[in-house]
Amino acid sequence: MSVAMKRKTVITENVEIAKDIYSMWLNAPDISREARPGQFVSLYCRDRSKLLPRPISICEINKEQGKIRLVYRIAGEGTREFAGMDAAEDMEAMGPLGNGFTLEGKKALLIGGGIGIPPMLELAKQLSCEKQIVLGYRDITFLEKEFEAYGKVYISTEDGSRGTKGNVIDAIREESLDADIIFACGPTPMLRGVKAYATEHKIKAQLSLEERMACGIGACLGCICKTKEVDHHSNVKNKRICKDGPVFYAEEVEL
Amino acid sequence: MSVAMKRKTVITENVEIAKDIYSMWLNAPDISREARPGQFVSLYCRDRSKLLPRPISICEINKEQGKIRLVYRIAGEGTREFAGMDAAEDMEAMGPLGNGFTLEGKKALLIGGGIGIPPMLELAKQLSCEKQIVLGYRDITFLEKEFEAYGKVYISTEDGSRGTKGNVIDAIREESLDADIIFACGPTPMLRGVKAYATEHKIKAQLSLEERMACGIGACLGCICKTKEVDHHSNVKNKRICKDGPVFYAEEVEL
Amino acid sequence: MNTSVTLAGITFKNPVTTASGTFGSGMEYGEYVDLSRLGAVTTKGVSNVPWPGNPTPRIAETYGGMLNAIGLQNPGVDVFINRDIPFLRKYDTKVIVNVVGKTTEEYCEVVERLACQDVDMLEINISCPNVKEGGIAFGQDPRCVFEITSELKKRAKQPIIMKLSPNVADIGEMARAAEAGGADALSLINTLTGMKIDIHRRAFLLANKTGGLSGPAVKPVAVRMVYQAANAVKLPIIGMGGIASAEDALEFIMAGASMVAVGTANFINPTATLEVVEGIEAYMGQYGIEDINDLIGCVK
Amino acid sequence: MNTSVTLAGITFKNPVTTASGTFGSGMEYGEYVDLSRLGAVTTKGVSNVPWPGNPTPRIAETYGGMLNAIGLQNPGVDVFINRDIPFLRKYDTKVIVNVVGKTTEEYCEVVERLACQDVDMLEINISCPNVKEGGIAFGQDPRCVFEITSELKKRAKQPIIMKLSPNVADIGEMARAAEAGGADALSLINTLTGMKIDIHRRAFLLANKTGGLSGPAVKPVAVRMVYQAANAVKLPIIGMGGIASAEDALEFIMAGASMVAVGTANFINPTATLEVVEGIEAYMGQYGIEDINDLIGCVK
Ligand SMILES: Cc1cc2nc3c(=O)[nH]c(=O)nc-3n(C[C@H](O)[C@H](O)[C@H](O)COP(=O)(O)OP(=O)(O)OC[C@H]3O[C@@H](n4cnc5c(N)ncnc54)[C@H](O)[C@@H]3O)c2cc1C
Ligand SMILES: Cc1cc2nc3c(=O)[nH]c(=O)nc-3n(C[C@H](O)[C@H](O)[C@H](O)COP(=O)(O)OP(=O)(O)OC[C@H]3O[C@@H](n4cnc5c(N)ncnc54)[C@H](O)[C@@H]3O)c2cc1C
Ligand SMILES: Cc1cc2nc3c(=O)[nH]c(=O)nc-3n(C[C@H](O)[C@H](O)[C@H](O)COP(=O)(O)O)c2cc1C
Ligand SMILES: Cc1cc2nc3c(=O)[nH]c(=O)nc-3n(C[C@H](O)[C@H](O)[C@H](O)COP(=O)(O)O)c2cc1C
Ligand code: FES
Ligand code: FES
Repeated sequence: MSVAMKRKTVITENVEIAKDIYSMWLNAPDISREARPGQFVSLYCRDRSKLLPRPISICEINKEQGKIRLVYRIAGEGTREFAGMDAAEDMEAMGPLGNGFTLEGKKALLIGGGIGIPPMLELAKQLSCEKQIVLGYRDITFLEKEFEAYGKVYISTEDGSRGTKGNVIDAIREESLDADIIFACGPTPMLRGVKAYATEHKIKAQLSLEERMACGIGACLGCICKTKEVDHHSNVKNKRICKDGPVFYAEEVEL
Repeated sequence: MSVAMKRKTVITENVEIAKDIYSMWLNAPDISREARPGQFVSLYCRDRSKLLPRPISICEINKEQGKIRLVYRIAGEGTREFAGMDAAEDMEAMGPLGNGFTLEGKKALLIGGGIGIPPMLELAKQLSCEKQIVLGYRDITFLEKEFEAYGKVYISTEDGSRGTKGNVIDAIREESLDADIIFACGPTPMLRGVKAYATEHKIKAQLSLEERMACGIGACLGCICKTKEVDHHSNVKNKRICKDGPVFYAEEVEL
Repeated sequence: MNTSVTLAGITFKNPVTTASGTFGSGMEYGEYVDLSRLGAVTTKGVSNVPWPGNPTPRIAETYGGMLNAIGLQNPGVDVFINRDIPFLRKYDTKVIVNVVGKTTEEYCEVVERLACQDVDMLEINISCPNVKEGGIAFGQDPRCVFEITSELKKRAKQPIIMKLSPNVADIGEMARAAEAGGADALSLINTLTGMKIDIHRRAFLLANKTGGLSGPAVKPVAVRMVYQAANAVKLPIIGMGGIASAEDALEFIMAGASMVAVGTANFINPTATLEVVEGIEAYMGQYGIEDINDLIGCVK
Repeated sequence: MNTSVTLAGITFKNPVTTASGTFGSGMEYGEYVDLSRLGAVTTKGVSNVPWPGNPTPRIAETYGGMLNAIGLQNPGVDVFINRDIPFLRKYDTKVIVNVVGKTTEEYCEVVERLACQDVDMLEINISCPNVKEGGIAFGQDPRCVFEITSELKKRAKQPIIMKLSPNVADIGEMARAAEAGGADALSLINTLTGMKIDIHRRAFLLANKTGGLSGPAVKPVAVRMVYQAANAVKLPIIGMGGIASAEDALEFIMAGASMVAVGTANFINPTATLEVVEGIEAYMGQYGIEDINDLIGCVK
């Protein structure tokens, strides 16, 4: 694997697909060549008062065209800057970063919550086994149509406006979904629920975690998660989400 | 006079007219309406790591079209940012600021040195008396053609590649120019020379000064120049270049 | 919705004032902002006699901030009393006068001259890094802070705010010294001492070599110090250092400031003070906060 | 053109190293930069036993800078000796090991363990604001600085660099204390203590409440302190704080630093160290500087 250098990429599309949710395609041949589902890129702001890279998961990879897709929510000033950018503008990006999901299992449950949904799309594309896809939203849904090509899609919304009223676990229980492997990405409370569910049902689960990052490559120790065992690199019970993750087996980590 | 608010203006042209020297036209009706020769505007950088406004003299005013022209040299990061901007992009600007030149005299000597040349252009346009224009450059010349419409143009270059070899005072002495009023803008050593020349020949002189600025409106006391008399505002011998200037009579200030 | 705060018995219509030295005496910015919309105007430092300040360059830009070495140029307390107080009194806002001196006697003189004047509070600047004597020297030694505070307290007719320097190891210690000396309130932070070198000319950018660092760059240090000071003493605190928006101001308030001051941001956005006032109201509306006082020090 | 500098008898091929804690032990950035191009690699702080560090969030972005509260997580000196030193020794660069502890005894233990190891210098971190005991507490009291320096000097086989805290009133006093204690060199600045509040969640952004401010925002403070320290003592100084370019590095060198360290900038630009090395050479070429040593402290 070659090094994930910081590079100039070019935006080929950047559109709002739901309120405050944007879909951006980047022309980034070097990144797309190496990228795997569950990996992420670090995006850099132009406004140099904001120094740190913004980690954004890779949502789709188009190796033929040398492109990657990112789907992101306006969460603060950096993502607001990205949202204001147009096709043909440059975007500085470093990646692909992190380990990505391990493709495995016979019957999979893909669980995405909120802005944890995007990385599930490329995973759904690349995972060849039977797939059930559970998408949890607060209210407004996005990307759900695109998932339908890859498996049966179940939806939960907190306000009950679509699908099951509640969270993804409520949807899974309502539909009594079973699987031999779970892939999940979303807010920590959701991942805690997924971990509990997986443990209860003895299902192997890969969880993609999130943390504030500085270096994005494993050097600063800013983005650790607590692990069950002493970790080889840290010699304490801390793995680096950016380098050793963002994907971990549920039993490895303490949430 | 209305207040020089900070406003969004639109760039209508931004072209390199000599190495590292740019000419920018801004669509800025409110500024152009009020502007007088010798006044300046404060330009704001987009990159928010650079906070302070950049003072740039008004080079031309087109009141009919509601436009102003700025001619600036790439001197650092802020002006480099401006140089990279294109027509139709927004530019935040505050102005017109400062007092400007007082139009007076029967036979005038307009002296511009380096990047002090641009404000002389609008002055040359508005000044109705007889005009002799002396432009001093290091080597590469710019704007000199545009001055020819308004009076006889004399040039000095440090390397002697055009006109008199030496500085503007050398050119004036060489051509034995006389006048009853001098208007000058340029680096402090040049202004010192002009002041000495004016004193020697008992010619009234208006000098446009430069200093590092923060507020640009007279509040921070960052941009003072030493004056001969105790100044009314400061109650010490300090006038504010941004508010009481940038134009001062030679005998008022100590350079 | 109540946005008014009371410090040392003085009630301000809202918790927003100006940082001394960045707003003159309000005259220039009065063209941009209705001064009556501000909780108070805090003036440039004033001394017993006119001060000429430092040579130029006095200003240098830095990453996310700026250095200044104005050197407390001011027209002296007499002109100030005759010109600036009457100007400010035309507005429906409180007036806080920033006081400077080179010796305890000079501070006392200004405070005594102001005792019979129509000003609401005095802010004692013992923390200016740009003057050789006085200023910062007072603000870095707890004994000096205590002594000058008690001397001034004896003479002042208005409540006094001691303005603390961030160039110290333990801001809590300085806050306690001011409290022990009888201060009615604290303000912080003044500027951090900094330096910039022009590598091409191989010379200092400021004629004074060092200057005071201000602006957004210093905000995290300022918020931390306000938090520590608020936890060290019972005095009300005016927080400042890099405030450019209502969000910034609210950080200080939640850290323990009863009021906030907008400084360097005025230079970048002449209506910054007003935007902070309005933004605080908008925040209170958004979260249904009835009383600004409920936010003061709410993060512990 | 000579770019090499000699500090405490150790010669570095150029004056550029990494700021401790921002570069791991060089492994990760080694994929971006040929470590043999650097004057030295300075490692993350290492303690006698493994340290787990602070809870997350450990990172917060600020205007022109960042806060960190890693809490000196490190695998302990044994793993460090077995894994990291051999890794670094594969490169043609000097190795500076940053040492941390909670008590003088812990510092001594690490220094003794490293005495027989193949490392070039030890940098003693008595200035970390993110750990409860030790760290910054040592670095804010001149007596402590003196004592810990002399204790370590007795035990160290390599020259020792005392890393000073900027959270002090008088950096010169700390520099003199370290010199009196026998330090071979100084490094500064460590981070300024800062805080950030999330006004929407009404909570601290960092689990540790406070963190260390670094990055371009702090550069003016760092340059000033390097200048003051260089004028207070005869020791060579490694300057750092916000260096992101050769221009930045040259400011420190002209202020009196014999070496410079690149920290936070690595996170924004993984090849920053190399660009600083090359940019210094370009500057020397442009101005016809034959020897980098002619630039050290040239602005007075
Ligand atoms: C591995 C990973 C993958 C991610 N994938 C996506 C994605 O596909 N789509 C998406 O919309 N978001 C994703 N996020 C979250 C995204 O990184 C943040 O929303 C974004 O950084 C916010 O930046 P901002 O400038 O808008 O917000 P601000 O709050 O202004 O940012 C301030 C600082 O905090 C950091 N920060 C703020 N929120 C987060 C967060 N939730 N996680 C990590 N850092 C944060 C920023 O990076 C920045 O350094 C991902 C996060 C991680 C760690
Ligand atoms: C009244 C006035 C009128 C001016 N008119 C013109 C003009 O018409 N054309 C032109 O090219 N230049 C003009 N200048 C100079 C111009 O302001 C500076 O070249 C410009 O600010 C440099 O900004 P920078 O970001 O490129 O440089 P940097 O060096 O990166 O700027 C850093 C800081 O220093 C300030 N600064 C740097 N050089 C100067 C300077 N010479 N004078 C004042 N501040 C400076 C900047 O404003 C900024 O705050 C004028 C200056 C003044 C005071
Ligand atoms: C140009 C300038 C002049 C200042 N003059 C004074 C002063 O006269 N008295 C004083 O107490 N503080 C003075 N200060 C400090 C400010 O009041 C304030 O404490 C500091 O700048 C931090 O706030 P800010 O980051 O919002 O500017 C001055 C600051 C600046 C930038
Ligand atoms: C994430 C991070 C971790 C750090 N860890 C250490 C450390 O272990 N030991 C130490 O002495 N300094 C540590 N520092 C301080 C840096 O070495 C440096 O002194 C400081 O960040 C200023 O330089 P900069 O602005 O270039 O980053 C750390 C800084 C950061 C940002
Ligand atoms: S962000 Fe630096 S180790 Fe993960
Ligand atoms: S720039 Fe503030 S007074 Fe002139």
